Amino acid sequence: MTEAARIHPGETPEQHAAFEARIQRGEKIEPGDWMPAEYRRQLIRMISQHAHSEVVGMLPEGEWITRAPSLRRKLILMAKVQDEAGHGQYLYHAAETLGATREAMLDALLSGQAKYSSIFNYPTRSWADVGMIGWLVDGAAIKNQTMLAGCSYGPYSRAMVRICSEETFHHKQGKEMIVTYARGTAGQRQMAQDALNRWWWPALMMLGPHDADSPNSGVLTRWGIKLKSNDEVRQQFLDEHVPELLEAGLSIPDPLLHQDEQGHWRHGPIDWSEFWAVVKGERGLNRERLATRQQAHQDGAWVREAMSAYAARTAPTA
Amino acid sequence: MTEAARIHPGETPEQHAAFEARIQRGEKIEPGDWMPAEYRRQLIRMISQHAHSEVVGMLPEGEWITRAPSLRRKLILMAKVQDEAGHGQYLYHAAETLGATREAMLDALLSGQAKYSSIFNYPTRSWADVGMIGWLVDGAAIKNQTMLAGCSYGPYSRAMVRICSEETFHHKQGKEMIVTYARGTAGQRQMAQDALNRWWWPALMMLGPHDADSPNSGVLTRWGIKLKSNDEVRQQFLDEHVPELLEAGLSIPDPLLHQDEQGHWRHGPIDWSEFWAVVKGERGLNRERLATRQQAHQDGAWVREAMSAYAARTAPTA
Amino acid sequence: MSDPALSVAQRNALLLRLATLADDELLLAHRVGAWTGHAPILEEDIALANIAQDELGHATGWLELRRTLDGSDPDQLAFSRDASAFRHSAITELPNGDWAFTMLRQYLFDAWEALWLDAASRSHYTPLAQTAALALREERFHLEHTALWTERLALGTPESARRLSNALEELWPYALGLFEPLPGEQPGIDADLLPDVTVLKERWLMLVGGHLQRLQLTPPDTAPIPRGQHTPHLGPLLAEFQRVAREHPDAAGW
Amino acid sequence: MSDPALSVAQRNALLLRLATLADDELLLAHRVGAWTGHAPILEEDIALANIAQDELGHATGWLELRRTLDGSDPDQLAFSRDASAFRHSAITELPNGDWAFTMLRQYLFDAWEALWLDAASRSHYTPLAQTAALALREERFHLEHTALWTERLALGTPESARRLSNALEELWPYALGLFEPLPGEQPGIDADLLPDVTVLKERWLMLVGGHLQRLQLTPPDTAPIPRGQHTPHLGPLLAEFQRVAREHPDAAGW
Repeated sequence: MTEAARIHPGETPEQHAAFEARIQRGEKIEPGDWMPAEYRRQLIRMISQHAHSEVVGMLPEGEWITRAPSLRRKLILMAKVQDEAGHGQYLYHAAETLGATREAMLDALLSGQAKYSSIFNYPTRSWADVGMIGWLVDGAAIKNQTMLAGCSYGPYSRAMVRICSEETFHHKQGKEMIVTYARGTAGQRQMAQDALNRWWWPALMMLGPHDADSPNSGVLTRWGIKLKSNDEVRQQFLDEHVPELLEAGLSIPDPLLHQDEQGHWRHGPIDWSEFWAVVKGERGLNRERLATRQQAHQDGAWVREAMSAYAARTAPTA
Repeated sequence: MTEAARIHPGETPEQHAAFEARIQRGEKIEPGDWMPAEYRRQLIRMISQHAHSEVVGMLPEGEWITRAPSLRRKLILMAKVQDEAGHGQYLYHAAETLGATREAMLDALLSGQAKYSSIFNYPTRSWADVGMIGWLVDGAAIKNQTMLAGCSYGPYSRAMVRICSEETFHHKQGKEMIVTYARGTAGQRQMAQDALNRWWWPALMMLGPHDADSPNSGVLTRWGIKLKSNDEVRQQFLDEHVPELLEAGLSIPDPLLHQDEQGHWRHGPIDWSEFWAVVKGERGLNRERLATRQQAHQDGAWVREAMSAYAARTAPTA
Repeated sequence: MSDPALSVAQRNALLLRLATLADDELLLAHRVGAWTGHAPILEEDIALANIAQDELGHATGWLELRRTLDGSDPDQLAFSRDASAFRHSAITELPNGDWAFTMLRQYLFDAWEALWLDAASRSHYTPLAQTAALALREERFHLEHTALWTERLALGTPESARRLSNALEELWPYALGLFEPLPGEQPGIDADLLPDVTVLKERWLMLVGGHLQRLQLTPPDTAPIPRGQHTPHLGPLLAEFQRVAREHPDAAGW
Repeated sequence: MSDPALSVAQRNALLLRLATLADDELLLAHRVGAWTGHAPILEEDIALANIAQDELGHATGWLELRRTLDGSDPDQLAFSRDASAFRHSAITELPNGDWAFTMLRQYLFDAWEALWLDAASRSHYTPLAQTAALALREERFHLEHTALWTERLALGTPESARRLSNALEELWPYALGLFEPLPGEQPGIDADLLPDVTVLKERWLMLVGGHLQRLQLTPPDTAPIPRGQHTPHLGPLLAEFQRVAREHPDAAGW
């Protein structure tokens, strides 16, 4: 899969070779440096998609801010959703270092052109979903982000380091919630188990298609953007989370789940048709999530206009 | 004193007349609007001087952050000095709307070209000085700033509204401190009285020379920048503060202080030679204050360089 | 600096006022928190989440203080009381409305709260004075933020000015209601444990009035809507607020 | 959700840990507060004043909690204790040094504190859990701010990288010392009232180690400087800190 990278008009194989040599040496690529147009394009795609995921990711959990069942949980959830907004900000900034503009990226999101992680198209049906998202979805995201923290593009790598350190809190808080509920009343236990039943497979799928079905991986690996394959990251996720879930006394909804001879946890076959249906918006809340963001954007139009008008009044003139 | 405003080359009397008519009608002048070059110059001078006063004004009280005698006072003092930094920021922004740059303004301060309020060249000798500054110096400043909140230049006027509302807290806190100490132990009372003895005359003088000796007032009044004369503002200050100080049981160090037939408090003769000596830096801590700011600026040079170098790495390229 | 021994009337006065403070902040935090993910710009999602957390933190502070006085459990009070036991002002239960409404409500409330905290930071009841001094810092950041927003909207476009002016029309009588004296609070005021709200009202009118005047906004000439008078929005609000907790009445903890 | 009845050993464990927390934050707030007016840019005068106020607020929170356990007066503890009665780690008494030293100390301390608070927000002693959850929010903002500054300095100029690396050399053994177990704390840990600092140390090494590695900084291989071991800076620090209060031993209040 180490296919040669596409050489754009105006670029030379020598430039590409020098660029790839830098990456081989473990150097970080910084905004002012020469880089292939395709490298730039792929990064903008990935980073903006990642930013959009944070922004849309505020919605499923955000719904529960008004329903959190204790003062401490309410505070923690507000802080978590706020962090997601902050992560979106970091990531938009990182994409801006490649020449993308926030406005164009937002337009692409709202018009449905740009993607975001389809995990956020699943509904949150109970309060325990908030904990399960923290434990499984943030747990999976951390595995992925830890990998990306080593990526070749400096600003993305650094954004990942910062985001990872915050996600670690979310992950611990989510786990702690579920562990508490799994030991709690019958109603709390049931809520936790039900959340696991619904989030288990989506969490596995969010780490992306099997390596054999992953179209962009070759060149992304060669350029040091993607340092591990989807299946490798998924394996790490499984090996960490399966024992912890079992220890919490929950059952994982996969009858074929087992440990292999090396001690790695192996999952049963994944129903990828569901994954693709959600990605394409044929299932899940894609339409609703976008509508919510569009509504917020539209409701805020007069506010942004007022901001600009006010700024124009107080801006320095030459 | 309503001398005609200076008409610069390239400006016409008609422009001036239209401009002054706007001010007569009570309109605010906004950054994009036409304005006489002299109006712009005077405002930049005043606003930057005001900003510098906030920045230098952090020093005399800031020295006491490390010595505040209770947790609550330490917190309040930190917040107050922080507010002064914030006011400096607002005001630099307001001056920037007129085309001044922060860098040039700071250079002018550090090189001694620009002025700041000479009240901050008096030393703070005891903890009670912090309270006395809050009560008298902020009290005098509020009178001046309330007047400036009505001034014709929009961004300055609005900055003043915001600053005044914060200063009101400082003023109350300062008064409350002194009133407490005036009722406290013999040592506290003595400290409060001593602070009043040292700050009374400087506070009266900080509102500026008598109207007869005030060179810029004519045109500033005509342009709606200065809505009251120094003596009018000083009278307001006296009428509010004298009764409160007396009620607190303190004696005001002016044997000729008395109430006139209309009930206004009249002070004895002011020793303006001291005022001008402090303004010119012949007395007081002008040299030390500037040296402190210069030192901070110089110590921070490598930090600002590191910031720029880092920003350059992560800035978008075209 | 030690706490004076409290008389029964003084202790009751403190409990009364703490109840109104905690409930106001709880409900306001709840309302403001609902903006997260829906604000006009991402920066304001962050800012509002921050304000909501601060207000919730203040509510927790008042409830913890109450715990030291009467042993009550903060979560119990927040999540298991019926509507009739809440002591907030209706201004905090009103739905968020548009951005102008949200910002103006927050501004009017922040100004009231900052002045109350400023006065309370001099309370002779030291635990209250400490809690107030800490909360005051945050409140003044809110006030700065919301004062700037009301300014932006007032001086922005005709649309934003119109919306702000409508919000003022609606909010003003509720805001005035914050200053209605609490029956039973007087013994706390007399002992310098609690601020006198009638004195605060004058300061508030000067602070808020000056700001509004500068922005060419005129409050309507209406009577205050006192605490205790509620709107039809309270029921649904509490149903949402307490929903999960009430579904699990046997839960020992969350 | 109600507080468990505390045994004598548990109560003592809480008091011990509260003393270290409060003293660390008091002294750090004192040091950081001294930057106000002297920072490299005006924005940082504001940011540092903010951090200092937060840390002082946390100190006050711990002291208030202590008051509920043993009736002690927070101001009395802060302003009238002798050096030998302070329980902070020496990392907080060191002078500010240059900007790199200040920012790195703050970063290392913030990471420790955030992890401690995160764990403590799950304490079975509810008043501690509430106070910790509230402080955690602010601490994470500090951590973000100081992580960014260490990044800026590490990746800025050779000069800034050199200064940061020197600071790391000096600070590391003190930072490790924050994790030395407190004799007497175990009963609190066993009862899930207090976090186990040895567990926190692993998380801290991962969090801080990852950040430093990314910035190509290597901590020195040195032994921890335990709490209780002080530097010659403590005497002058307390002389300044307590100067006004000690000049007026008869003052009833400030």
